[in-house]
Amino acid sequence: MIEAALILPAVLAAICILLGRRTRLVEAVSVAGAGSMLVLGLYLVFRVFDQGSLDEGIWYMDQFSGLMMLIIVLIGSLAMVYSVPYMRHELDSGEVNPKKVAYYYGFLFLFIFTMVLVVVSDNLGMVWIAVEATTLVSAFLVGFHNKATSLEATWKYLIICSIGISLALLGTIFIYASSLPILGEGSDLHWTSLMAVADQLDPAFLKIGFVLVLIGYGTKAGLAPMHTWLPDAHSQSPSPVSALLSGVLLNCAMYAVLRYHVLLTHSQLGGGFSSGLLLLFGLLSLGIAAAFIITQKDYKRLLAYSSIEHMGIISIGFGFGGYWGIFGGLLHMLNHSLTKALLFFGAGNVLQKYGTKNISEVRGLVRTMPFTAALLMLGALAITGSPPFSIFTSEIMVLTAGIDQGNILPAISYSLMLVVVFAAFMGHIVKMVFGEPPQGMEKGEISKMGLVPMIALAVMITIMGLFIPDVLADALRDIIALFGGLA
Amino acid sequence: MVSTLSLDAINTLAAMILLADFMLVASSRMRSLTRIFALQSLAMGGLAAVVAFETGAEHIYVIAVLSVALKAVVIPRFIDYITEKIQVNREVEPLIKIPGSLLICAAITILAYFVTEPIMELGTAITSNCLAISFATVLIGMFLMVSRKKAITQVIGLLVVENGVFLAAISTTYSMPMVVELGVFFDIFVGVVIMGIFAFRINRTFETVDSTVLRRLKD
Amino acid sequence: MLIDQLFVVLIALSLLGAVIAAVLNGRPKASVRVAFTVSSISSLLGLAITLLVFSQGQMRWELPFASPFGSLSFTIDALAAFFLGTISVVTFAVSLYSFGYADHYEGKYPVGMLGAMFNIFYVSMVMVVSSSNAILFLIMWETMSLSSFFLVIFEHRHEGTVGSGLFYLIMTHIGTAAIGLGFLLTYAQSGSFDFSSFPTAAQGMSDLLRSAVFLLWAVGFGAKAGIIPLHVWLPRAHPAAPSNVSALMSAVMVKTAIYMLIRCYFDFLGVQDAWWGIAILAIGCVSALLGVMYALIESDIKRMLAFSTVENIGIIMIALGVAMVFESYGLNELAALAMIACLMHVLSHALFKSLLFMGAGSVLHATHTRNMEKLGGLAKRMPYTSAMFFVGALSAAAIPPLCGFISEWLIFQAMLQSFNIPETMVKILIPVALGTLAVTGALAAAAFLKAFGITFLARPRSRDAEDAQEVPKSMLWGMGLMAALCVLVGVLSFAILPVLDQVSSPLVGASIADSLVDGIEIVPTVGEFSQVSPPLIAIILLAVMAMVMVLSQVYGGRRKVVKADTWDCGTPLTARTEYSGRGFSNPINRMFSWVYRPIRTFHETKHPSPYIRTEMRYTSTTEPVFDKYLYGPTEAAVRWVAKKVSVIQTGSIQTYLGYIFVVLILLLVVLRL
Amino acid sequence: MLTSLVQTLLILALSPLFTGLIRKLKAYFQGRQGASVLQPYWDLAKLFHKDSVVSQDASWIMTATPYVCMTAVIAASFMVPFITTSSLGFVGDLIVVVYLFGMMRFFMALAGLDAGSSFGGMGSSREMTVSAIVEPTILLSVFTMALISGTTDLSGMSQSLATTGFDLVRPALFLALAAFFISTLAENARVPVDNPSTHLELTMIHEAMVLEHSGKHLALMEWSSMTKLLLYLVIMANIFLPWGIDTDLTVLGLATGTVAIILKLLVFSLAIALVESSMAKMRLFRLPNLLTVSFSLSLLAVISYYIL
Repeated sequence: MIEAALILPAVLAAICILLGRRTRLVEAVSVAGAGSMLVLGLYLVFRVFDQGSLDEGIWYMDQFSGLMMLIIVLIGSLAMVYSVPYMRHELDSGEVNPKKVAYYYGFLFLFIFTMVLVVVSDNLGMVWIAVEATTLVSAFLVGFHNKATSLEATWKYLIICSIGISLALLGTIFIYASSLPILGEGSDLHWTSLMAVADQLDPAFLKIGFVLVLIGYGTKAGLAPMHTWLPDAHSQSPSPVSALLSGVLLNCAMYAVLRYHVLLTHSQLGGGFSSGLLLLFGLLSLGIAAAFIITQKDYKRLLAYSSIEHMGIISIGFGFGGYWGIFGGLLHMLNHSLTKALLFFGAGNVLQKYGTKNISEVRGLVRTMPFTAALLMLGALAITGSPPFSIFTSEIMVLTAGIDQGNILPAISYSLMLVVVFAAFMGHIVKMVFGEPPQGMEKGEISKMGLVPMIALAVMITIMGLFIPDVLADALRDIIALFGGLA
Repeated sequence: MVSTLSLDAINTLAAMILLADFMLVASSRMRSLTRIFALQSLAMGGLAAVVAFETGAEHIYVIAVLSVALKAVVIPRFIDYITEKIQVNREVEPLIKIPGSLLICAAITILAYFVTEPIMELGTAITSNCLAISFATVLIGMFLMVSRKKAITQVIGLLVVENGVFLAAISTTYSMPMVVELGVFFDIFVGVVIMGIFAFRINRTFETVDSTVLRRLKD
Repeated sequence: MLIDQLFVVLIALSLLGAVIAAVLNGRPKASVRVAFTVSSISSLLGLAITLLVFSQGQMRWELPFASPFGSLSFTIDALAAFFLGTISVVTFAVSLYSFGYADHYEGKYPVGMLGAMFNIFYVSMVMVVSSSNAILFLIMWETMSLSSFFLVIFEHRHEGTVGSGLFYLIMTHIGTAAIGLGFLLTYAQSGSFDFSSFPTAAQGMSDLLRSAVFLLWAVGFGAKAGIIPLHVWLPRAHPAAPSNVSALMSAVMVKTAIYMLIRCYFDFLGVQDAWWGIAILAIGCVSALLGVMYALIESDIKRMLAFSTVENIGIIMIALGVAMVFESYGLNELAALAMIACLMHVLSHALFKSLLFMGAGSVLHATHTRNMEKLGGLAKRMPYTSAMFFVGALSAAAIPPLCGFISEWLIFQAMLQSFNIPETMVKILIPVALGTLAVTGALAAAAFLKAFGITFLARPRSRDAEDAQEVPKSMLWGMGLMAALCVLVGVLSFAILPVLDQVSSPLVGASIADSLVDGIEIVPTVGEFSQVSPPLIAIILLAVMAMVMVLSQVYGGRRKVVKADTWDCGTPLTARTEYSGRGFSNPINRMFSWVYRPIRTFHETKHPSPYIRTEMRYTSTTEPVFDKYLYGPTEAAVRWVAKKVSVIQTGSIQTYLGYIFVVLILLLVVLRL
Repeated sequence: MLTSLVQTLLILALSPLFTGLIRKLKAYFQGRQGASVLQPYWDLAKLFHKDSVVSQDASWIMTATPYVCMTAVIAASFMVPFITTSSLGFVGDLIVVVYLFGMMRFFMALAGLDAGSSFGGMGSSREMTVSAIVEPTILLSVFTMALISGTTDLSGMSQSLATTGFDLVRPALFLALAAFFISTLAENARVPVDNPSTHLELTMIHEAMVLEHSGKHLALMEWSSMTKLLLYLVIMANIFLPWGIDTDLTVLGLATGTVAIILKLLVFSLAIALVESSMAKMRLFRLPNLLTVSFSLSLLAVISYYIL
């Protein structure tokens, strides 16, 4: 079953690349493939949510992987759909050729494949391989435009993430080392087998291992101060890819960190050590991202920094821990993905319409492209934590956790920084959306099709603002139990 | 029990790896960088072979062979090829002068011993002494990346870090499970190739691989 | 049963109306008609719910799905019903008004969105006062802020509008953060987000924690209410917003904050420390006094009204503070009196401020300017508007027997009861507040005199004012309704006060309805302290007026009334020779120059001969104290820090790798130590 | 009811007399012979028989103002005890009275603006400036007495104070009285705040506002102002120095009440005339000093009630 979810995107990738110049066909395959991927993925997710974990040898899915899978297939397929009009526009404007488009779709599927691999691997070594693979595959997508700036971004992305990931490997080795004396030769680095003996693992190994893993995967997850590659890569890649990078890939890296966090929580160390570090990096990320959001001049970078901010929030959520903290953190992973994807799609429309990434040159969106403007505004409000949108729910859960756990000072600085981010972020977006558009800017959306995934996302984040489906809520509670947050 | 010969061999090889780290920092020519890296990888392979011999785990032989083949032969060749192809000048162009770099590396080595001390005491593995050296290698690899200008040197630094990680894997756990180890090798190989490709592209666009010019994206 | 069905219908109807109005955006006329018909109907529904709650007791309705925060419920008790009723009445009048007002946006701005947001704004206010779950409340609170934000920036192509809206949005968000923190601190005690669990939770809090929560709420709700120094968004947002929206925002939206203050302090926390009341009293005094002083020198009619809102919120806070002081000393009956006074002023301010904003909107509609110095002479050109605005101004100036007077009278009476307070220091503080309130009243009269006199009387000062014409009927109906209510609520206040007592008695723990009203007289509490009878005042005034008119015609015979030029000392008068608004308030400006800190510049083009003056230019502006010394520096500091932090993104990959290197070494060392 | 009516009529009838009396006394102090004490009556009568001229720029406010002003003073005098404490106190208390004066001022100042001449505007502006401090002063000083007597109803205050006897004499009383006296001068356009007999536009306050009124309108304005002055004096007499006022509606009581009030009013008139003859009018921007002093006095009065 899980293999199917892996094979499908891989096969689709191959088909797309083989089809080459037949762009229409490639698009059709992509959209159909996205649909089938979504159906298959959702089936798996519901299966896991409904009946508990799925153990197929080296593949393993529990509710946590299920949540990740949900994010991957949801954003993945929507990004596929959004790519069609986006790439058509690029083709029309002569930015790319049909062959490149085929490669684009192929790599996009491959990218999704590697991310699925991250979340369904039981073997922590395998997880590492998959995370590194995401870097390698997505490097091509980041550097897709072959412009000086995108090459620069790609280079930084490759080097910084690779070095980070090497540290993660070192950390993985230490965790493995800790399990050797207990499991002996039977030690297979499987997360499930490690969990079974978690309380016997050596704390010294676990500590140094976790530090390395946190820095390592944290680099990939965009935690400050290892985040430096992120604004470049996320702003230089094509918008659908940015959506995937920000919305999904960061979560996958975070997922990897959290698997270790769970392990530590169940060890003799207890949750204190790892959650302390998560809280530290979370607050740092939030603070640094806030500073950049204030001074930002480029709206795609703005969104990228906002991703750093939100990874910080997720990290803070798990750092606070407890029922609300973990609930909030998990929910925030989902909510942030949905919202950030919406925003990057919107930014894609704006970029193609206005041809600039400068905030100061984009004015009066509400006149030129009213639907994009409305959706962008909605997304901006959502991402900054305004009710009635979903991120508000998860952010307030995290805050509740902070206060509930007695972490009053971090909780207050958390809320202060959120206010600052709100002010700065809205300041930028409101100026883009309203006001008098530049001279000679025609009225009209880039494409109708591009709005469809955006509307879908907008509907989801609005509904999730008040209402969390029971099946999801139950699954989240199971994950909280996994994290030991249901004391 | 472990024979003293093997222990001596392991310690010697580990010392060679550390020495190679310092030589890397000290070298001022691109060519010598790749050569020293190849030597280091060779020592690493040898170390793995000794461990394999000592523990009798056959899969470590495979890893030793792969390591030598990939890191001591293929990758250095590939890097040399790129360096020639894009006509990088032969200077390493350090941001921190070589004497200073060496001093810092010495400090790093001490730090590595300091940091790994409690874990080394725990270690039951025959090679656990190598842990400090592996840490030192990781950190020196990173230092190389931080302190050298050229994009290619960064790739080499990254490979040095990988070597350090590999050494850690060997020294604490007698390498990882086979699947993982193979995957890691594959990733490293593909990674270097992709970096090579992008080094080409960057060279074409910027007409240099001096990574300090890659500074357009900032806030 | 009926009530919660009505409630659901109200919500559904409003949302539906919003959607339809948005969908019909392409057909502005239809859209306006739908949107405001819906909002009138739903506000009538709101009124019906109010009446039902008062007659049948409270309503509770839960959202039919589970949320992670417990059941999301709405409760309407007497307090909520009072505010719901106030909101609904004002919304009804403003809806009528909007039929006419919205037409001038046709073709310029998407009117459908105005209608849609208007409906959402109303329903969010309804839900704010009825939410009884902390999270649900926060959601509704922000929805209210956001919908009003979008309404404020409706005319977004006007220069400065977006900036003003943004400022408002940020201020209100800061407030929400403080409110949320307060709620969560309470939640940490109660373990439930339901409001019904809060009162007991507050009992278990330490004094320090309780005071912290008190302050958080004071800041949070104060930001929305517009207390000084958190008021700065008001004079920005109100002029920018369409006038029907300003009417709603100023008249009722800021009251939702008062509602929550009452709810939080009296219902949740329980008033125990006297210093809380004194703090609120002090905030109220400062807001009232500074608010009215800034209102007085303002030439922009809508900004002036915004500052007047600050003033009135201050007065409401004074009453609230007095109630809290009494409550903290266990003087429940006196607390009830002060609370009733507070609620009465909430009601009367809602009535006259919405009327005044609608009036200002009509002036804007007719003349396209908000600047008083460009107006004048409108009393003849827009007789109905001016008459209605006049009623509003009289109410605001607390002229008996209009509604503004009754509430102020009650507040004075409540404060005069301060001799019952056992603590001397507190006793002395209250007369100071009394003095402040008295000064505020006098200055308010001057401010509204200026607003009415300069805007409507004498000769027009610009072409636009000269060409002004009376506004469409629907607008007049909206204003007329409010004007009538201003008079009726004042005159018939004896009938309204028992209802307010029903609202206040569960909060303060004492009912004074029996002693408060005696027939058509109002007799505040203990003994024969005093009484007033608004209907009798009205009758006497009317009768005497009639008599004076008749007798003065009888004595000396009927004499002609000749129309002639104003006496001009021989120099023809022009609009330029009239007294300007700025000139009118100048003596007060000079008298209180230590508050206004005016910046005056004088520029003269020199002529060789000292006896010939060619050109002189004199400007006088008020120093924006709060912007200059509070908000400006704060923003600058945040930006400065951000700029310093931004340095880390150098663009150099070596630096970036260095960060990882340093973090790694640091963590390893820390771990080792 | 009836007593109120009678008292009101008495106040209305006597108000020109006291204005005339003050003028006569001033003339005496200034060594002039002065016009007859009854001169204000003749003036009013003459004005009632004249046509009115109304500015064509003015609105209905201008025409309505004289009637409103008259109505306000009459309504206020219903609630003020004059000879006896039996008045329509249940209709409204001192706050109502002060706010009725406020209404009068509001209309007068509006009428000043209405004609569009700069003099009227100037007068309105200055009037409102002065009243911004004077009105709270009056309120506070009367509140002091309200606190002492335990009621805000003017008749009730008068009654309770008159029957309390000399317990009433306390520092608060003198502070409040001083404040009220200064306010009375300011409110009724007397020196040193304003000059009732001037017609130099640049200095006047009250006269500038009524500049555009004429004929019957002017008569009503003048009369209402005179009544307002008398009302202030009566309030001062009966609230701050209530001794002698009739409290039980007996013949003896009424007689003593009449004598007492006349004596008190004579003394006050004398005081005003003295002040007006011995002091110069203050510059407008020096006024705040004087007014703030009176405001502080009244505030002190209230506070001293609590402390002492």
